Amino acid sequence: MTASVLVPTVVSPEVVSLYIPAIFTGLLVGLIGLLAISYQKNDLHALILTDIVSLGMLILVAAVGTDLAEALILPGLVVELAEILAISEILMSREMRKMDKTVELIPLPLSFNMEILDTAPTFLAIILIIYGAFLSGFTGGAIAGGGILFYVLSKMTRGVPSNTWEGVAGASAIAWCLWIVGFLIFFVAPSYWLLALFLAAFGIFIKVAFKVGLIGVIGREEFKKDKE
Amino acid sequence: MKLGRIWNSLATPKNIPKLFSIILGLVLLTGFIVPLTYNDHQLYPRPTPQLQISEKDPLAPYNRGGIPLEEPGIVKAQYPQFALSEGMVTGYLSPIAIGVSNTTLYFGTSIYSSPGGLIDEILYYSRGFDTILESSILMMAFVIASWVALHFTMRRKEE
Amino acid sequence: MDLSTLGGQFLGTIPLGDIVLYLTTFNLFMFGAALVFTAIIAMSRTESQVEAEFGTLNEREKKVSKDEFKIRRFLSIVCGLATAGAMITGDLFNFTLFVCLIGIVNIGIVAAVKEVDVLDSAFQYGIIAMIATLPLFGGAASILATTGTISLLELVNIPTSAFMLFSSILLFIGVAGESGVAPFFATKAEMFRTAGSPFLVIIHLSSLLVIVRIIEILLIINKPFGI
Amino acid sequence: MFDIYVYFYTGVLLVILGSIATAIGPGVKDPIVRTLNTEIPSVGVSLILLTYNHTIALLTFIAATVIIMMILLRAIVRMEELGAEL
Amino acid sequence: MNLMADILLNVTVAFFVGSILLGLQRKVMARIQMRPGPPIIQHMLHTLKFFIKETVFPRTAAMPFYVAITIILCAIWVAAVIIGPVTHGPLLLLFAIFAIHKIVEHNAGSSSGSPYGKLSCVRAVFSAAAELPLFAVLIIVFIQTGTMDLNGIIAYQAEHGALLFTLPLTAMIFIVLIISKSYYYSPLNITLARDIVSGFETEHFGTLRGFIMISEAIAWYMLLWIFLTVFLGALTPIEYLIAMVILTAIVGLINAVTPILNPNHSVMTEVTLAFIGIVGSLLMIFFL
Amino acid sequence: MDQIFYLIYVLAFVIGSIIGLVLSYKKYTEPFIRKNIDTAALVIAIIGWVLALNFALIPVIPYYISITVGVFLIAMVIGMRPGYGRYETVIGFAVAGIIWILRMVLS
Amino acid sequence: MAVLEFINITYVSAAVVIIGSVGIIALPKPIDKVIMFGLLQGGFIGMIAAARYLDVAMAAAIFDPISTVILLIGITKLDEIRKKKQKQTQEEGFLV
Repeated sequence: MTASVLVPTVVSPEVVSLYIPAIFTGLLVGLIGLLAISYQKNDLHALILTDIVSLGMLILVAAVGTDLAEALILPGLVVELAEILAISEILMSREMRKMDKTVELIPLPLSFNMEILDTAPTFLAIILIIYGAFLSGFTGGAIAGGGILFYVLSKMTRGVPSNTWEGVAGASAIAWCLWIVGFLIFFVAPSYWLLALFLAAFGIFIKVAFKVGLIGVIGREEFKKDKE
Repeated sequence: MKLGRIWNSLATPKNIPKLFSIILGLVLLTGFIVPLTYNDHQLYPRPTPQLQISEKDPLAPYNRGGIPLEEPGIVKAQYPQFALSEGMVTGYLSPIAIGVSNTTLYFGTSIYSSPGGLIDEILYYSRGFDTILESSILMMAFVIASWVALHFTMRRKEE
Repeated sequence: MDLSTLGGQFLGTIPLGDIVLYLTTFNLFMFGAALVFTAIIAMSRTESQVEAEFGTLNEREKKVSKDEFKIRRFLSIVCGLATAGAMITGDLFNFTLFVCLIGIVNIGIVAAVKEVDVLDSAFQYGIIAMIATLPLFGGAASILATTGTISLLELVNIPTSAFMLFSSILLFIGVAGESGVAPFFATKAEMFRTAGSPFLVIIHLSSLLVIVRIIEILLIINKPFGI
Repeated sequence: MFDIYVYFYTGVLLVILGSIATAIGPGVKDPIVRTLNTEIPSVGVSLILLTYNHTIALLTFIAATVIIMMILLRAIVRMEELGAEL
Repeated sequence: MNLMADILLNVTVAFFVGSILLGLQRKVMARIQMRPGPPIIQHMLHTLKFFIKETVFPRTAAMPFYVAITIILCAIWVAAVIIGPVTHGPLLLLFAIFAIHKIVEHNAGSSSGSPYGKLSCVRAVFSAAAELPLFAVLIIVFIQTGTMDLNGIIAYQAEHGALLFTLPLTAMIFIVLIISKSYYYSPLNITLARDIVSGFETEHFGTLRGFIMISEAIAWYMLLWIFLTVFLGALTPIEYLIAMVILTAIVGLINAVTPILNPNHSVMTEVTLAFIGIVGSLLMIFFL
Repeated sequence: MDQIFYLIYVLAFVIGSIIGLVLSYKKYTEPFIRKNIDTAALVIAIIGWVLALNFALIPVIPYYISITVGVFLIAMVIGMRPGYGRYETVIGFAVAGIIWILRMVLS
Repeated sequence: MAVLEFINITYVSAAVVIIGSVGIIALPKPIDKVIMFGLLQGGFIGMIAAARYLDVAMAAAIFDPISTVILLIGITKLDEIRKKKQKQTQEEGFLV
């Protein structure tokens, strides 16, 4: 396999020829999303529509078509996910304050008889976690996290004690610190790059997987607060 | 005083996202007129799409050469002088990954997203600081969401 | 053009692989200012608002509860550090990520309060911040596409094209949305009516410093025509 | 090599069609319909990522879409439960 | 001359001249309103007086911050003097200092817990939306002259004539900025408008207030100094003094005869003016 | 070196105003109602303005000292109690100005 | 011949994707939309497989049922809530 197949000196002409249509698509999608936001009257709809706008952003970044661009898509994805998470939470909190139903509100429990909810979760979750662990990094974290999320969403007994919650969140914070250590090793002691690589890859993996898994707990709407 | 009323309505929070999206939309519209230029001398270029997979490369589409732990792969970083073991991560494959690559032709993505590989090099080494930030963005968003959820929005069983 | 035309004396770089942080007098000053504020915030307690009640002689004291105080202080410190980082980073994409971090943390700082109006403006600000990721990352990516680099130290030497101008305008709108400045400040001003001044100041600090910095970056990308 | 263009233009078609559908499609007054419609452009974006061979990003994107969908659905269900009039 | 001595000298001059100018402004306004008005040195006397008054701290204040903010305020304006008259550093730094000044204004208001301070704080945020674009006219100066360095700008003006005549719109915007930063009854300065008592200064007493007033004086001096240096080029100290007196008198005149705008309208007026000024100046640069 | 002199002038102005203020409060106990001219203040003002504007007339004394003294005396009159010292200042300035113009014309 | 050339996995999957998306847009009821969503996903997986990235196709295939189930949970819950609300309003109507 020749070096030019491995890494060319210039970006291939196909990608260059796709650049303009891709950018136009991105701009168009962004434009449609923005127009929709500008005439919607409902905050929840605005939240959903911002999703479209950020898809436009992903296209704009992807259109560059290099490995660097791919590395830059991941932050974009993560930012989108993170902001939707935080903002939807704020929206709910605002509405609950407005309604003044903070305590009385009892969400409907999950009560269905779906066959798939009895058999599938364990199986799918195990596959996804193993596959995610093999992938490691952000990708693996997201995939394994998706598995955990699904499992938690459909299987967990009612009510999660807050200590468990804090424990899992703490573990993921520690994993994040591992990643910082890995990052520093890369520059302080370049000869140990392999160690740094593994620290970084699995630090991020554990962190993202746990966080995403906890989103599943949020999805259950139930939460048992410990006595303080 | 019409101007005054317009100014007042601009100070209402609910109208601001709409205003922002209209302004941004107008700017995006100009994007259709501006002549687009693409510089094909990019950092970290990649081969033509589907080229590696067509050549039956088990590591497609991320094969960038190099021998694990011995020879660095080929990368075109911005500042090679600041990355001493440049290309080593790109060339690295974990033992499991080597095993997988010997069995099948179509698992290149998994192989290269397991520890080692080009994207890992960019994400963790040459642009590692970005990854710190993006993971902290996720973490902060999660901290916010979980705090709000735990304190306000989720149902609490007071037992 | 040279970086020192804008920011004064060039004091050195901090290389972290492809991301190179650099220091000029200007960057160093703002970096220091952000850090000083962060340090003071880390050790301050919050004020309490005392307001007279309507119709009676009583007064009402609005305080920041302990739980709320802890999380808000944590987020403010993160915000301060992110601002400090955004001041000295020499990489466009890194900068946009810092700005995103600032945006999300700013929303978080006010998300912990109980006033509906404040939450509402936090939400609207959040929507803007989300929309703003399009021009922010999109602008940075277009600059990458048209110049082949996103390091500011390299961009300084590349002549401006029309597309670069367009991308940098996108970038500016992105930063404006993400940090919530003029004329979108209105959403933000509402957020300041709540108690907890040390945390609120960091919101304001971050957006103003980021705006000053983005102006520097715009001038780096678009070499003005006088030169 | 013709394959690339099929992926790309199918992706572009889906993205544009889907985003128009999300913006003004039939029945989008109902938030759940709107959320379901956002799935179309996200598949379109996946195809565009596939065109450029951004496969790792594609993997992450597939996982992230599911998570985002869950978050949005939760918000929608919750709002409905509250009977919130926004 | 020794750098430290130079700094000390310039800071002292800035303080004295600044506070006399502020006194002059009050005097001018008083005369227009047919009052005798306070002596010219009243502002300085106030400042000195506050240093011998008892310093008390509100029970509700956010503690280290409440004190630190005054020191920061002083520090940034001393830094401004160092960057401006002493070393002739980059303009962008002055811009940064101005941004931090807005933050300090904000926080001085909110850290006391007083509702008046809080209002002033919210207004500081609000007005930052308008005043920063005004200050951004310095960017136009950069586009015209190609340098951010004050020495470079002075040299440019020595060669091409004063910028006041090449960029009149920009200078006009800067004067709007000066008005919006002026202290007594300015139509645009909403943070210190009298409907909220003394704005962000309301709850700072004794020594702390003294520091704030010192900074105010230096800030006023620096604002005028920047205007004169950027738009007129190198002047001798006596010319600076005369020009500053004239500018202060004009500002006093304007303040005395205009009503105070409500916050929204003030901000939008400034934004509109900034927009006109910036776009107009850019058009003038590129098409004339 | 220039700036030190200007600092000295400013200081002289400040101190002069304070002294003028204090003295005038001692001298006039009521607010400004009388419109007659105070001779002592008039003399001080004239001397001050002449010294400050026409320092070149007295080559014996270094210019900065004469200006300092002049500014000090001017400030004493300007800084008087609100309302007082206005006419004196104007007259002093007029006299000094006339002398200055004459000097310019004659030389 | 020309028609047969188009019958390969890429084109067929592309057609399925487009049919699925049109279905999602056109069908009004959420449950129908979910079914069409399955079609969309199927076509999408087919396209990935045509590009010979089997691992990606595998992951997409695993996430397919997950997203369907999440959608179903959401829709049924929403349905329940809406029914309950309707009942409530009716009851209130009776009271009035």
